[in-house]
Amino acid sequence: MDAVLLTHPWSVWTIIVPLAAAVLAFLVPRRAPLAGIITALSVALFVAATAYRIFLAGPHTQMLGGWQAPLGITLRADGPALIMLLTSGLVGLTVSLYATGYFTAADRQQRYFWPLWLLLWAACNALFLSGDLFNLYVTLELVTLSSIALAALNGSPAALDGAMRYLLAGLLGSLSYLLGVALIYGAYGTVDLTLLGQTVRADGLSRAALALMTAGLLLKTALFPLHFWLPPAHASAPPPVSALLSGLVVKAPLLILFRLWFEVFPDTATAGMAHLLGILGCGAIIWGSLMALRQQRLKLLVAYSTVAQIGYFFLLFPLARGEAAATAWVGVFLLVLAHGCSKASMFLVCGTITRLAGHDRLAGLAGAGGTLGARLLVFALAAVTLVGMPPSSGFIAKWLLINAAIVAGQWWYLATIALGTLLASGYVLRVLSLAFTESQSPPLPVAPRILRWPPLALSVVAVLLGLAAFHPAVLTLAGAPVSGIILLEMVP
Amino acid sequence: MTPGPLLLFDLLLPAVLLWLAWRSLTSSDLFRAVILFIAFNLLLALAWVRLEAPDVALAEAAIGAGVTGTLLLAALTRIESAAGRRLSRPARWRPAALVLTGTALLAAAAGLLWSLRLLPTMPGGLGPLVDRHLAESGVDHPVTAVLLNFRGYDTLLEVAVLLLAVIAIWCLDEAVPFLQQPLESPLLTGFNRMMLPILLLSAGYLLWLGSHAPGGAFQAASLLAAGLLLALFSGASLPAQWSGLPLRLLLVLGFLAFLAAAIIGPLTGRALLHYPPAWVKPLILLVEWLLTLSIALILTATVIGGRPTGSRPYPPPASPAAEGRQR
Amino acid sequence: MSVPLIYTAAGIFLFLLGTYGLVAYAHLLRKILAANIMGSGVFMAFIAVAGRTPGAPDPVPHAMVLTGIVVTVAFTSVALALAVRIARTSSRVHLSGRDEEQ
Amino acid sequence: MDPRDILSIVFLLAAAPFFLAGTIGLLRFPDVFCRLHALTKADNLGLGLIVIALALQADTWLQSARLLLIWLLVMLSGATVAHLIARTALRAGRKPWSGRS
Repeated sequence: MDAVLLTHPWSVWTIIVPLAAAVLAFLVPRRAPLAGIITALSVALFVAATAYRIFLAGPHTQMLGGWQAPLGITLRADGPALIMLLTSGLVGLTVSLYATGYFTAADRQQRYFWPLWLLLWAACNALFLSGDLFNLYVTLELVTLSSIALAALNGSPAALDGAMRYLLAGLLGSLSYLLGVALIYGAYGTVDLTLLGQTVRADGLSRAALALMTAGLLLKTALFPLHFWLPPAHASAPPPVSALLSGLVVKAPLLILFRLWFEVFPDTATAGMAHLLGILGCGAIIWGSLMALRQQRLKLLVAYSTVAQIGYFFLLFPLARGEAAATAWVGVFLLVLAHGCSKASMFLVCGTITRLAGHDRLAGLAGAGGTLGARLLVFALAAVTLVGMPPSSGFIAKWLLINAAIVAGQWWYLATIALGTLLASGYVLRVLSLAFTESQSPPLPVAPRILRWPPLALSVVAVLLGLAAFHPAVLTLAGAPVSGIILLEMVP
Repeated sequence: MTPGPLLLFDLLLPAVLLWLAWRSLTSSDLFRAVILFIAFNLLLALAWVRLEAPDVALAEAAIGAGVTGTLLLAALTRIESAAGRRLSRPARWRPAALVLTGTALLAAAAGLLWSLRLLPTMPGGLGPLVDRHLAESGVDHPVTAVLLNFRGYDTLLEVAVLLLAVIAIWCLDEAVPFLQQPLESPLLTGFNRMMLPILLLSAGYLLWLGSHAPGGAFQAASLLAAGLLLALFSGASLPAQWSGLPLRLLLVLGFLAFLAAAIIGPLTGRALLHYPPAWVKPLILLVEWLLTLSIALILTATVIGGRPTGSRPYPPPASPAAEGRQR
Repeated sequence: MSVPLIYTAAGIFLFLLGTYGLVAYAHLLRKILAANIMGSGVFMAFIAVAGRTPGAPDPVPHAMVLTGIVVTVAFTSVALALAVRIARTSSRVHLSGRDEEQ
Repeated sequence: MDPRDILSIVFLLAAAPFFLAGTIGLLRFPDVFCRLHALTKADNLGLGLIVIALALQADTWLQSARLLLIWLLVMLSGATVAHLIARTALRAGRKPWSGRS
C-alpha cells in the first residue's frame, strides 16, 4: 500500500481529473454539478495523497513524456506547490459545494460555470506544479482566460466591463512576462527553473528579463498601484466566482514571482528591487484597507480587502533576505492558505446575504438580526483569520512575519503590518456593527442549507489551521529555496 | 547569419513592419487599421521566413493574418452595427501623463536594447538535443516533434485554451450574424465548387507534411477552417439537429483524444504523456488528425462568435441557387 | 550588428509600440489590435534572439512561438466577443469611466 | 552564368513594373472599381512572371508544378474576391467613376 502511495505521481491527477471533468461538463450540462462534486472530492483526495508523499518521502519531480529537462517539461511537487495545492483543494471543494446550490438548473450561468471553473481549477493546479518558464506562461494564460470568462458570467454591464479590464491587463502582463522568457532563452538556452537556477548570471540581461517578468506578474496579481482592474472584476462577478478569483487566482502569479525571485534569480535581484516590492506591498496594505473602509457595498469592501491582503505577500521579498528567510517564507505561505480560506468564505457569505436581501448595500443591511445576523457571524469568523486574531492561521502567519521583520531589523514593515491589522479590524467591524443596529427591516427567509454550511466550514478550517500549523509549516519548507529555523518567539 | 547582400532587405523589412504597425495603431478609421494590421501580419510571415522559421511563417499567414484578420473584421462589423461607426483617436491626456508614459517606454526601450549586448555570442540552443532524440519522437520534423512529443504538455494545455475560448464565447452571447445575407455571386458558386475540395486536400497535405517538413495540425486546421467559413459565408449552415451534442462532441474530440493518450503514462507506471515506445507513432498520428478536425471547428466557432441558436443564421435564401450550395 | 539582433530590436520596438497603443487608445478594438502587435513583437524577439545559434535553426523556440500565436488568437477571439457584447448591451465601445470618444 | 538564371532575372525584372503599376493604381485611382481593376489585372500578371522565374530555379518538376498551382489559385480567388467586392460596392450604392469630378 505504502509503496504505491509513495511512488505514484498523485499530483498529476489534480490536473487531469478537472480537465476531463470540464470536457464532460461541457458535453452533458445536465450532469455538470455531479461531475463538479466528484472532481472536487477526488482533487481533495489527490492533494492529500501528494501531501502524504511529500511529508514522508520529500519533494519529487516528474519528467513529462519521459524527457529530461531541458528537452522536456518537469512537474515539481515541492512544499510551496503543496501549500498552493492545499489552498486550491480547500477553496475549490467548498466553492464547488456552494455552487451546486447557488446556480439553479434552469440557469444559463450554471451551464457555463462548471466547464469554466473546472478548467480554471486544472489550470491553477498545473501552474502550481509547473517547473518550466514557458509552461508557466501557458498555464497562466489558461488561468487568466478562464477567470475572465467566469468574471463575465452573469453578463451584467458591470461584469462585462470588469472582465474586459481584467483581460486587457492580463494580456499586457502575460506578454511582458513572455518577452522576459524570450530574453532568458536567448541567453541560457533553457526554460527549466532548476537548470536556470544553476546557470543564471547576475548581469544586466538577467535583471532586464527579471524586471519584465516581474512587471507582468505584478499586473496579473494586482499589486498596488497596478490593482485598478481587480475590484471591478472581483466585485461584479457572481459570488462563487469572486471567491475563486480572490481566494485562488491571485495566488497563481504570486507563486511564479516567488519561484523567479528565490529559485531562478536569487543573486540577480538587488536589495533595492526587493525593497521596492516591499514598499509597494506596504502601499497596497494601507491603500487597500483605506479604500475598503470607504466602500458602500459589501462585495466591493471585500474586494478592496483583497487588494490590501496581496500587499502582505510582497513583504516576503525584503524579509526573506537574511537570517529570517525561513520564518518569513513560512509566514507568507501560511498567510496564502489563511487568506485563501477566509476570503473565499467571506465572498460566499456575501453571496448568501445578497441572495437573501436582494442587494449588498451596507446601508440597507442595517439591523440585520435574525437570519442575516447568523450569516454575519460566519463573516466574523472568517474575519478572525483575515484580521489575524489568535488562534487562527492568520494570526500565526502574521506573527511569523512580525518576527521576521524584527530579526531583519526592518521596523517600518512591522509598523505597516500593525497598521494594516488595525485598519482591517476597522472595516470588518463596520460590517459587524450592522448586526447590532436597530431597524425595522422585515424578516428575511432562511437560506438553503447548501448556501449556509460551506462558508462556515471553510472559516472554521481557517481558524483551526492555526492550532495545527506545525505540519503545514514544515511542509512549506520541503524543497523550498530558503532554509533555516522558524523563529516562533522573538523578544525585541 | 551575418549581414550580406540581404542587409538592405533586413533593414527595410523591420522598418516597414514598424511603419505598418504604427499606421495601424494611429489611423483614425478602424477599418483601415484592421486592413493595415492584416498587411502587417502577412509581411511578418515574410520575416519568419527570413529568420528560418517556416513553420511559424505558415502559422502566421494562416492564423495571424487569416483567422485574426477575419475575427477583427467580423467584430468590427458587429460593433458598428450595435454602437454606430466611430473614429478612434487617442484619448486626450494630461501632458504630465503623456510625458511620464513616453519617458517610461523610451527608458524601457533603451534598457532592453542596452541589455542585448550581454547576450552570449555563442548561445547553446536545444537544437542538437532535439536532433539527438528525434528518432525516438515518432515524427521526423523537429518542430512537430517538440510540439507533439518533447513539449507535448504545452500543446495539450494550448488546445485546452482554444476549447476554453469557445466555451467563453458561447457563454458571452448568442451567435450574431455579421452578414445581412450570405454572399452571392455566380462566380462564388463556381469558386466554392473548386476551392472547397482543394482546401480539404491541401489541409490533408499540410497535415501529412507536418511529420517530416514544415506544416502540421494547426496550419492544416486553419485551412480547413477557411473552407468552413467560405461555405458558411456562401449560405451553408449546420443542420439544427447537429448543433447540440454532436457539435460539442466534435469540438472536444481532439482534446479528449490527446488527454486519453496522455494518461496512458500514469496508468502504466510512466510519466504523463510518456507513450509506450511501440505506440508512439500511431498515437501521435491519431491525436494529430483528431486535433486538426477539432481545431478547425474551434477556429470556425470563434469567428461565428456565439453559441449556436439552432435557428438559421440568415433569413431564407433569396435565390434557389443558394440551396444548391449547401454541403 | 548581426541580422538576428536587428529583428530582436525591431521586436522590442513593436512590443513597446503596442504597449503605447494599448494604453493610449480608448476604443476596445484598437486596444485589442495593439495587444496583437505587442504579441507579434514578443514572438519576433523570441525567434530572433534564439536564432543566433550556428547551424540549423533551433526548433524549440519555433514550437513555443507557434503555441504563443495560438494562445494569442484564443485571447483575441474572447476579447472581441467581449467587446461586441459590451457594444450590444451598452452601445459603447470603450470601458466605462473614460471620456466619451470624439 | 547559367542561361536559366539569366531568364529568371529577366522575368523578375519584367514582373516588377506590373506590381508597381498595380500598387500605384491602388493608391491613386479614384474609386473602388478602378482600384480593383488595377490590382487584380496587374498583380496577377506580375505574380505569373515571378512564378515563372522561380519555377525555372526549382529543383524538381513537382516544385515547379506547385508554384504554378499557387498562381492559379491566386488568380482564381483574386477574380472571385474582386467580383464580390465590386458587386457589394455596387449594391451599397457606390456609383462607378465616370471621368468627371
